[in-house]
Amino acid sequence: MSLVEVSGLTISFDGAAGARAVDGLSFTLEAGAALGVVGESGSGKSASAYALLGLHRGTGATVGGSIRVAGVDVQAATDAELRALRGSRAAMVFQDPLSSLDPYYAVGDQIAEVYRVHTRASRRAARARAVEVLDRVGIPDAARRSRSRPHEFSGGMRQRTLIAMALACEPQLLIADEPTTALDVTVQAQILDLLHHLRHETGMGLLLVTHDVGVAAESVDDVLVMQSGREVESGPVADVLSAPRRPYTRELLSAVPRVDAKRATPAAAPGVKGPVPVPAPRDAGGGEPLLEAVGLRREFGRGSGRVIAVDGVSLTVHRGETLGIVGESGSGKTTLGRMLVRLLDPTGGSLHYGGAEIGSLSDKALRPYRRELQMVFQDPVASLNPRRSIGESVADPLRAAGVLDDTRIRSRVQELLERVGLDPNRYDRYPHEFSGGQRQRVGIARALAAGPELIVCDEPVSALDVTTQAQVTALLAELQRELGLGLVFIAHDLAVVRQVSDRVAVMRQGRIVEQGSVDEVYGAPQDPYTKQLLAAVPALDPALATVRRAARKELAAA
Amino acid sequence: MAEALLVKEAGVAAAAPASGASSFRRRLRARRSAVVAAVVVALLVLVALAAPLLAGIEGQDPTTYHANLVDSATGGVPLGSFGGISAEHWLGVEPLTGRDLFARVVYGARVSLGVALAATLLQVIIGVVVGLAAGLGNRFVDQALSRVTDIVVALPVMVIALGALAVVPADFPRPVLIAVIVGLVGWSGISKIVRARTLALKSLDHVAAARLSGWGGLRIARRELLPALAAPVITYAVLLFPGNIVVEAALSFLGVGIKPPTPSWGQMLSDADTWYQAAPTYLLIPALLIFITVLALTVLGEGVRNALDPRVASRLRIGTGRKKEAGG
Amino acid sequence: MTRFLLRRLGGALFVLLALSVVVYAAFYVAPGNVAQIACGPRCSPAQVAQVSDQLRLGDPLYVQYAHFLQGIFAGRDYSTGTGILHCQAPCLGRSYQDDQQVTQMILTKLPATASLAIGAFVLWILLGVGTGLLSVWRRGRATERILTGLTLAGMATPVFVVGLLLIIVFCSALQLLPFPDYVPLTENPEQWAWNLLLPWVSLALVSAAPYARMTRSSMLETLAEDHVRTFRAYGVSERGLVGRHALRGALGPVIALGALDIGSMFGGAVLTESLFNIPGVGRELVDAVKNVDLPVVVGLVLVTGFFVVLANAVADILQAMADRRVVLS
Amino acid sequence: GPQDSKGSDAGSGAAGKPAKGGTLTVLNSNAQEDFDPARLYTSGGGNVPSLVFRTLTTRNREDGAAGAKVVPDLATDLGTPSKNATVWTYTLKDGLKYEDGTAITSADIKYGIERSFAAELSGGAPYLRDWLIGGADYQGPYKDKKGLASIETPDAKTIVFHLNKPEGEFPYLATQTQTTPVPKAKDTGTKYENHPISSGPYKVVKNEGDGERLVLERNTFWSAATDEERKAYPDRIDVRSGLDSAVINQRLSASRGADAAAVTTDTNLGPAELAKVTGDKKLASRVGTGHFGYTNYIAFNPKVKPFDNPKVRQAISYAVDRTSVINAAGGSSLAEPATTFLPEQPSFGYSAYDAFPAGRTGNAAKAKELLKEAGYAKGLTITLTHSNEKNFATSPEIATAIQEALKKAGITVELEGLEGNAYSDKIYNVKSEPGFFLTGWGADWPSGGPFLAPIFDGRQIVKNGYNFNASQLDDASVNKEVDEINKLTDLSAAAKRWGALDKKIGEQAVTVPLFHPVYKRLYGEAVKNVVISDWTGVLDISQVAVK
Ligand SMILES: Nc1ncnc2c1ncn2[C@@H]1O[C@H](COP(=O)(O)OP(=O)(O)OP(=O)(O)O)[C@@H](O)[C@H]1O
Ligand SMILES: Nc1ncnc2c1ncn2[C@@H]1O[C@H](COP(=O)(O)OP(=O)(O)OP(=O)(O)O)[C@@H](O)[C@H]1O
Ligand SMILES: [Mg+2]
Ligand SMILES: [Mg+2]
Repeated sequence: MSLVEVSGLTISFDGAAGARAVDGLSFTLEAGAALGVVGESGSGKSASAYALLGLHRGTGATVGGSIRVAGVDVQAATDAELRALRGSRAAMVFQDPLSSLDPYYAVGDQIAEVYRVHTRASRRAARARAVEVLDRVGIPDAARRSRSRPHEFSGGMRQRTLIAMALACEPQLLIADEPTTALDVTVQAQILDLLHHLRHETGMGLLLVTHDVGVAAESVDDVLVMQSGREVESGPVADVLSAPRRPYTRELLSAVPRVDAKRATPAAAPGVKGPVPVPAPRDAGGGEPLLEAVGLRREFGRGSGRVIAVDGVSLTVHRGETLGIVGESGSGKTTLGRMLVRLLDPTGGSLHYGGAEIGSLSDKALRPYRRELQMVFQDPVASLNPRRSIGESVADPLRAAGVLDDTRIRSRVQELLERVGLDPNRYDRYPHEFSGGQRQRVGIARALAAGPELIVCDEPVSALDVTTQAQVTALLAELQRELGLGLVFIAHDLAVVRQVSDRVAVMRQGRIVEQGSVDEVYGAPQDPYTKQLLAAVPALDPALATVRRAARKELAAA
Repeated sequence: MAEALLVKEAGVAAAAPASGASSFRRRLRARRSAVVAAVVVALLVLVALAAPLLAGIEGQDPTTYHANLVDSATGGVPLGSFGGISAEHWLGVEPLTGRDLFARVVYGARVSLGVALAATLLQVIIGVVVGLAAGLGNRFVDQALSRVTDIVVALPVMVIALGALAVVPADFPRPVLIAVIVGLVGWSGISKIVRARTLALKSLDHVAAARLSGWGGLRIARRELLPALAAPVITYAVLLFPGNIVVEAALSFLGVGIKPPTPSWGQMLSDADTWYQAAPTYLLIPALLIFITVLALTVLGEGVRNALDPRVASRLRIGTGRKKEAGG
Repeated sequence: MTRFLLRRLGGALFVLLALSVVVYAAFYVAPGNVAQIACGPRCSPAQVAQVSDQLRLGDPLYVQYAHFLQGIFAGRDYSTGTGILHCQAPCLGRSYQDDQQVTQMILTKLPATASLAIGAFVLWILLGVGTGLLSVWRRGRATERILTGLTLAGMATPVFVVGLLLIIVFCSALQLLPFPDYVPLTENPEQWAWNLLLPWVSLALVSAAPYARMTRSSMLETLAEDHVRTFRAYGVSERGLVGRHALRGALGPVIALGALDIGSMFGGAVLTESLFNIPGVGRELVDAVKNVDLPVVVGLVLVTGFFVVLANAVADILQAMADRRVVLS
Repeated sequence: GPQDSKGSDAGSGAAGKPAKGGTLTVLNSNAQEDFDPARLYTSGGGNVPSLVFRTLTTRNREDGAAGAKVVPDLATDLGTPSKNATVWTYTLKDGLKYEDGTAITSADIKYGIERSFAAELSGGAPYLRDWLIGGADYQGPYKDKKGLASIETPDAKTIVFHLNKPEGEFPYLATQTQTTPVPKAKDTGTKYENHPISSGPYKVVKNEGDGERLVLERNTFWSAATDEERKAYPDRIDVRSGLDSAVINQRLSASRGADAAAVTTDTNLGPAELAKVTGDKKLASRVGTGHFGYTNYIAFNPKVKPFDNPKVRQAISYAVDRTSVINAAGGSSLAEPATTFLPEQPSFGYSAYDAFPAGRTGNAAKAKELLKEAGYAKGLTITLTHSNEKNFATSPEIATAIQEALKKAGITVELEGLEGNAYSDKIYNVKSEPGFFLTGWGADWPSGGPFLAPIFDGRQIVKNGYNFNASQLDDASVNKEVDEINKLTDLSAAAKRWGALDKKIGEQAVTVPLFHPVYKRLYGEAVKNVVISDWTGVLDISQVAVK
């Protein structure tokens, strides 16, 4: 009997007017094998993953078909049987790592709690186990950081915490829903290697939901391509990637950005609505800078618990220019971004915007600048008010500007929704009714609605499939060209950064280790860390990936 | 096979919502108990409004003494069983005076519900404003407001009532005066809860996003915080309600309350407290009415609360649509 | 932390001063016939005037207030007729009505009030939060409805009736407990607890409802959060979800409410105190307000104010501990 | 002399002869806050105080009407009046001692009285101040060391009082605690109340919480031979006060443990409790019934329109429904209808009359007729002031009963309810006195004098202090008659004339007597020798035995 047997899975949500989010999906997964599920944002990947653990039970969603996981008939199981399945035999890493941890407890305690549910371990042994797995997923100084609360962790650290939690219980099946969206490529590689290792050591089955074809290529045996709740194509990963049979798959593959592709020739984005971005005339480095940071610094906490998140960062952003920021998970990118739009008070340094010093302005004095400085938040879940429809959230900046009447606001918002690739008729829907990638796009729409001068995008496309990703980056580029927007583009995906940026800054441990034009940095990296980053970019070719993995292993062993 | 296994897990009606407001109504309607509660509340209000009519149907009024209906020799217990319940006196009569309880209860609803409602509203408004300002304001504002709250908590109602008694002219409408006094002394609970929740909420990203929209503090409070505060505020406000009904009686002792012979539930309850053995219905009737009122308001509040939270509507019953262990 | 404490100390002083001013002002606008009450109804006008002199009621209010402040910081002297009685700082003055020193009076009444307040508080928090927890855990079932009904019924019943019924059942009918009579903790801890059991229970029964409802409401809210889904997906039982994760999120409002209630409980619970014969400050305060016994009212209000501030400071620390995102301010 | 044996079989539910020993528990609502003889305002020396304080004269400790007599206590007799009753001379008994064994002298009694004039120790009755020569200006021994010249102590056994007018009832006044001896050397001023020096059968061994908990034990220097009144059966008396009245009655009816030997001196059965007690034979046998001279009435202030019109006052007198009022006051067991101002007891000189017969439930027709005559044919709106205290006397339910009754006569009554002190301040101040209000009056001693004079004697109108002559009646003939009766030292002759005076005043319709309260009180199972006099109306704890 296979580890996972799914046949005829259908899922529909009550508000969705009869439409099925997942429609007749069937697949199997053997122990020790890995199945990648790739596909368009909103195609039902997460919904299917939830169904494996019976997580739709009691939510108002209707689930049909048969699901067997590790010998348990999920549809018919009692609550107690399900509980026994969850965590111990099949564990899940959720797509929204930032909101998936309890804000009130230390991360180590949360892992320990889960561990203790399924083992009879003592409190202390469980804590030790928590530190151990945190260490394995690459949290530095794991023993100390295990006592931190989630809000003290960076996005990537939280995501790794969730992976650690899944691993703690040594499950037979790991369902990982976009497990590396917040991770820089080096850490991502490390995590993927870890998963690979576990599969071979313990025979763990892996169901990897991802939009990143590169990641899939690196880590799975079989792949299942989904679109609109249906299977498009499935088969061994090498076959599907090298010889896609269906047009959708081909489209998907061709949209994958390449880290070696120069910006001047942006990846063609077939099927993408809206005009293909044409590079705007650049005047990088010249003219009056839009935003200028000098020696920005930010610390958290006092005494022994002090963390220097950003340590003397200086940078400039010009009108019409995109500054890419890449770097290690936890290196202070988000913190820096939040300071740039003044959601955080810098503890040191200065910040000039349009000639004015805004680094130390009070909340009230900042008000006039607010709409000009926007941010797309790393955590799409937390950045949307769960009690307000997404349309209303996007409309906020318009209303704040106070110039439009209701119908015009609505049409403007719908237009924006459409431009980020969302169904404008879902104006009145609430955030929890959206998929991860859809929520991320709502956040982008909101930032755009404000009519900003500068947008700090914190991982704006991490949850988007490649086609949607291309569509969104194209949109940003277009707006940039039209309006002369300044963009700060924080991302871990080096290829995307290369595609959109004029200049790149590489961050590590709160500092900028290297800064320069895209071509300089990507073409001739100076800093060893930058080199390491570039080497870790996942390859599309599974065979190449295996070779690379072996190389990394050797490197680590040495 | 697949179709046969189709399990409808929850009973939330499936219908395409047209707008936010109508989906709110849909969620509200979905809770049948909330509808029942709303009907009960409406009935209570109706009873209050139609008091003269109802008493008229019964053929009684709330002030007439019936010396012949109480047993004077044994302390004025109503004659007959269950506190003198009869065809003429539907809920029996009051001990000592023999006044008709049904008439007193329906007339009492006017004062009690009216005053309690006004007072509760005042408490909620003051409490929410102060709590929000403290939670959102800077350190100084927070400190100042929190200390003012402390002062209000520490001041006995009686002292405030005394001051009011001296300042307010004698012909000032009593119900308004009571509502104001009760409102002025009772808002601290709400303000504390609102402040606590605000402090937790304001660190969330969606509040930060709203700040980036260029909203001022007021707008942020209204759009981002108030909806999330609605649940605790409604829950607590419902609980303030019965307290406010009772405080009215306490104030009447100081001479600030409703003047007799106008009945009110609070006064009936406080007059009845020694009669729990000799004439239990006398105590039970106002107590039960207050209980029904809170219960209805609680359930209604719960319904409104759920309706306001789009997530709860679908997730409320997570883990409650449980399956029991199968037979074998 | 020290800065927080210092700031709170300053705040406390401000609250206390403001309270005393407000009370003075209230009695200023609503003056009572203090001297006549102190002297007795059949005192002659001449005697009343003498008593008024004796109590220095003729002084302008601000002078009286200045004397009051002087008493607090430097102490005051009073005549007993045959001698002089020195009231040491902090002297809250001397009762107009029965010649007691207010500081002394409060100190003797405070232990009883504190016993009642703290015990009842612990019990009602346990009862309230426990009920809230149970009603969430068993939500949608009969248990929840029954619990909701019971807590609300407790709230709709006057404490006096609840207490009296308890006395009748446990002291009169079943004879399980003695008729309540306060025994100081220092005298006999066991008797102290036995005698306070009924008042604690009565107060808990009538006060638990807000805690139960607030706990329930906050917990349901938390249960809808994303992070709860994580733990559900790891096989954490419903009990664990409710008891560990949802409960923690509910603590904020519960702590805030608790601080409020325990603080104001130090102002005394008149009905409970008189029903169970607990020599606390509540009855004293009511009498004092009725008799326009200004020194006693001010003294008691100040004590309440002190405890309110104290409880809130503790609550703030607890809240910051429960939710690290909240920084102490 | 008093006949004690009679008291023992009267009223007591417990069989057997009373014997010495045991502890008597007293469960009270009100604490003995003032335990200083100068500050106490008692009728006949009080109940608990009378165990510690002996006075020149005291009340006769007997059941019923016999208990309304005054008898000697420290003095050998009721006092020797001068011919016109302005000088009263008392001689002390032999062998009187304080709790420390020192002898009681007449100078101590003089000092005790002088203390009561000190502003620090205010609170007592006004009679000494009004009657003694120089009393009005005397400031007490702390300010005025010379002492009060109108009290003479020619020797240690004799004390002579010089009064400024004839007062035949001086022996009654001498029952009050102000005539208790206070040794000057032991006087601690306002602190004396913590441990007053006993002259009675018990001394204070514990006084906590400002009189909330009192423990009295035998005063070994007290000699029964000098005291015919106090029986002092129990060895110990434990007074616990500050209790809620519902709890007191609950404890007395349960009568468990120490409560079996418990009584209360201040807590009546309320109507609700009475209803329960009467249903239970056993309990009912443990209820003592007493009558204290007290009248609840409606007062008019004829200075306020329309009460200046006697017809209006008469109309109201006719319209009052006493049945409703009595029901509101707790029913016929707790209140008796009153048509006379004087209580229905011979010692007051009660003579029955009903000046405006309203029948059981009021005579609305007659009232309407009178109103028409008075020019209010279309009806009349007036305000009735009452207190909000839950006392079944001046409380809202009585006020509404009157409101309802007057409604039938076409009079609309608006109610003005006030909190205790505000109410007193308003009705006892001639400047703010309302025209129509509920009030009551109780006897300082069982005689017509202190019942009628403060209320109807025109010279007792107080302009700038508490005034009890609410009608502000200043009728020369009434004043004169008061003076005439005060001259009489034959108390029963005086009583007759008080009765006649009451009737005469009653016809003027300046008050509407409503009812006299009846006291019903529970006592524990082991309580014997229950004596309830008409003087106090409550069980006398100096007579009670618990063995
Ligand atoms: N609770 C819900 N109510 C209504 N619709 C929902 C709900 N949850 C998901 N959906 C819809 O179901 C569809 C599938 O969602 P799902 O989360 O599975 O997408 P996904 O493939 O994981 O996409 P992404 O890559 O963007 O995360 C989406 O269109 C989404 O809007
Ligand atoms: N509120 C906070 N309290 C304490 N430490 C914090 C806080 N916020 C961030 N940090 C710490 O600051 C460092 C930088 O965090 P930041 O979120 O800026 O990283 P990042 O570069 O965005 O990482 P990622 O790519 O994983 O999102 C981390 O070590 C993090 O633990
Ligand atoms: Mg998804
Ligand atoms: Mg980040």
